[in-house]
Amino acid sequence: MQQLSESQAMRYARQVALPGMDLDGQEKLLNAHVVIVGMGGLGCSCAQMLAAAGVGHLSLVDGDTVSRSNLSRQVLFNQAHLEQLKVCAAQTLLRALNPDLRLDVYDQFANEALLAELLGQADLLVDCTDNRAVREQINRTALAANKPWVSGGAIRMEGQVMSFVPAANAPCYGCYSQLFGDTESGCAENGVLTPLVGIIGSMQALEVIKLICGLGTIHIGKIQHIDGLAGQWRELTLPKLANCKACQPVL
Amino acid sequence: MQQLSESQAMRYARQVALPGMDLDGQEKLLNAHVVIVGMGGLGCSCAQMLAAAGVGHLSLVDGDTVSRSNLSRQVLFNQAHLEQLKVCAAQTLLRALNPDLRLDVYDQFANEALLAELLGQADLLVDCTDNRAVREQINRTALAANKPWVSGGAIRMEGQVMSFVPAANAPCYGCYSQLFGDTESGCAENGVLTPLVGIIGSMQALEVIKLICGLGTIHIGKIQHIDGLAGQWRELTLPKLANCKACQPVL
Amino acid sequence: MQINIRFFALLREQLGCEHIEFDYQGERTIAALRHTLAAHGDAWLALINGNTLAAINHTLCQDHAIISEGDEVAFFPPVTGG
Amino acid sequence: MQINIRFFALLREQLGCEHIEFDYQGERTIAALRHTLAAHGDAWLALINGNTLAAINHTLCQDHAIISEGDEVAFFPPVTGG
Repeated sequence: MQQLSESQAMRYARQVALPGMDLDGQEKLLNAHVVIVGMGGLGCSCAQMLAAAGVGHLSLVDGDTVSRSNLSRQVLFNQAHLEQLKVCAAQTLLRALNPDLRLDVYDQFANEALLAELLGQADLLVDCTDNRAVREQINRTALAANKPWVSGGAIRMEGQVMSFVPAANAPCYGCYSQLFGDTESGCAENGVLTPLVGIIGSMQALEVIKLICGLGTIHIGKIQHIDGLAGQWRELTLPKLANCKACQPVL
Repeated sequence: MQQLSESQAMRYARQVALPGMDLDGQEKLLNAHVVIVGMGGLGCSCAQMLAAAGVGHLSLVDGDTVSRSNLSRQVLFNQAHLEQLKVCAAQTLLRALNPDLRLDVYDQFANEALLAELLGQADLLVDCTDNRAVREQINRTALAANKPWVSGGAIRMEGQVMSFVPAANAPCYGCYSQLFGDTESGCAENGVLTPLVGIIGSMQALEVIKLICGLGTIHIGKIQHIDGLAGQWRELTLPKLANCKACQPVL
Repeated sequence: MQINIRFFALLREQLGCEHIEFDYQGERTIAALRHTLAAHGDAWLALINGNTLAAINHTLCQDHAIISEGDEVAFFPPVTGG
Repeated sequence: MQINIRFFALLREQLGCEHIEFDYQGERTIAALRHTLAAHGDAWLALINGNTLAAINHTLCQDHAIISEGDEVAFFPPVTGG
């Protein structure tokens, strides 16, 4: 277990000062390993917050390259990164933000083997992907590995965050995705307003830090949903589905 | 009035695709001038989102320099910027994010003369400061100039956003600040959890973009408050105070 | 049966409608309510295309869920982007 | 008079209390309620130090505001940092 250096303690003074956080909490962050799947808008904002906050080890997974239309919301990239792999481009700014950060990058799209390998080593996973198929894979892998994950979504002027934790009474992503159809709608067709990815990516980082440090409350089966046009949040309850194909053991 | 170039239209394709936004909305952003007062945690996150989203002209106001304990949450700065003026350090990343951005910097703390001069030229102001005295000055100046402003706050594990717009029935910051005492509590004594400044700074950017583009609804007299430990949002109503010293004309 | 229906986000914009208070006489399931609403016009077909979530009193539910007097029923699109 | 009191954020942590349902018999102003609660112990003095906001049914209010049967009264610290 790595301990905070004196200069790290100074750097993180504003977090260490929080009741319930303290040096112990900051050291938990330093020793934590978080997997971020998807380095689009949510991934950039979430990784930036986690690196700044002092998470010690991030693994980034994305096979995509930077294109011009990414630049209006994926804040780790700029014009000089066009055509580069996102996970490579992201390293420059993240290392500048936190020189002590251990950064592993996987320049491929997530698959179940990779997710299982990473979740076996890591403390938790952040879902910053833009599609349901990968989320179903993450869900299965996280259920099997008994690890928590924090899922975010942002599209149009809407966004939401939900945390999935290993607990008998907790719903899983399958309990959610079975409530709607298969039609994918991504940001390319639907667009997204830039600040939404900052809001949701940062909300995901907040939940990750709370999970790592055991801070505050993670409300099981709650979805925080923002309707950006109205500027209003709503908390929704996601019940555990009695017949969920993903989380109900077949007897 | 500046028009979007072809390469700008490509860059902002995901926002232009939004119903109600379109090329017109993106051009309003390009021609907008926004003043950001305070380049701490909120200012860094908000400026980053506004620059990425395509706001054409930002004026940054802050007399402070970068110190080590800022680095854990003020995401435009890194170790190489220690001791530099924040408004100068902020330029590098903001220009990289958006090479077309016009950026004016004021390396001084806000005062009423400067605020009046800037609000005379600008479309609106974002309050990313950390104290009540400056907010009272911004309030007086904005009321006199008849300009909207978006106020944000983040401390400990809490944050809030409120928009003040020129309207007869709208409360002002004085209607809020008269409800509590004078004891200041800043981040230095109280600490702040990193993602809170990302969440609130991005929420401010969302409100700014809505105000500039005339998108969605700005709810007059509403405060969005996040209790980060619980991970829950609450909307509060701020009534117009009948006897507010700031916004009630003396008859 | 008096119910309170709310539409959120993109759905609210598409329908041009935020809120209906409604004396509903149909079968008391979400599925039946979706079909009643879908008859209001083309935009309203979104409620039966399989891509709109429903919640009763802030709890997400399946199409066979039962609506009771005074319930708030909310509809919104799933958030899938990133 | 039955009222429902909620404490938020830092205040909730300091009091170790999120929620009280309370049969309140005192004078029906926020000021009087603050004084009644402040008698619960040292941490509760935060309610009368001038730095706690109050809201009745989600609307911020002054100390002379009147509480009615069934109201939700919420207390929280102002958010001043940045």
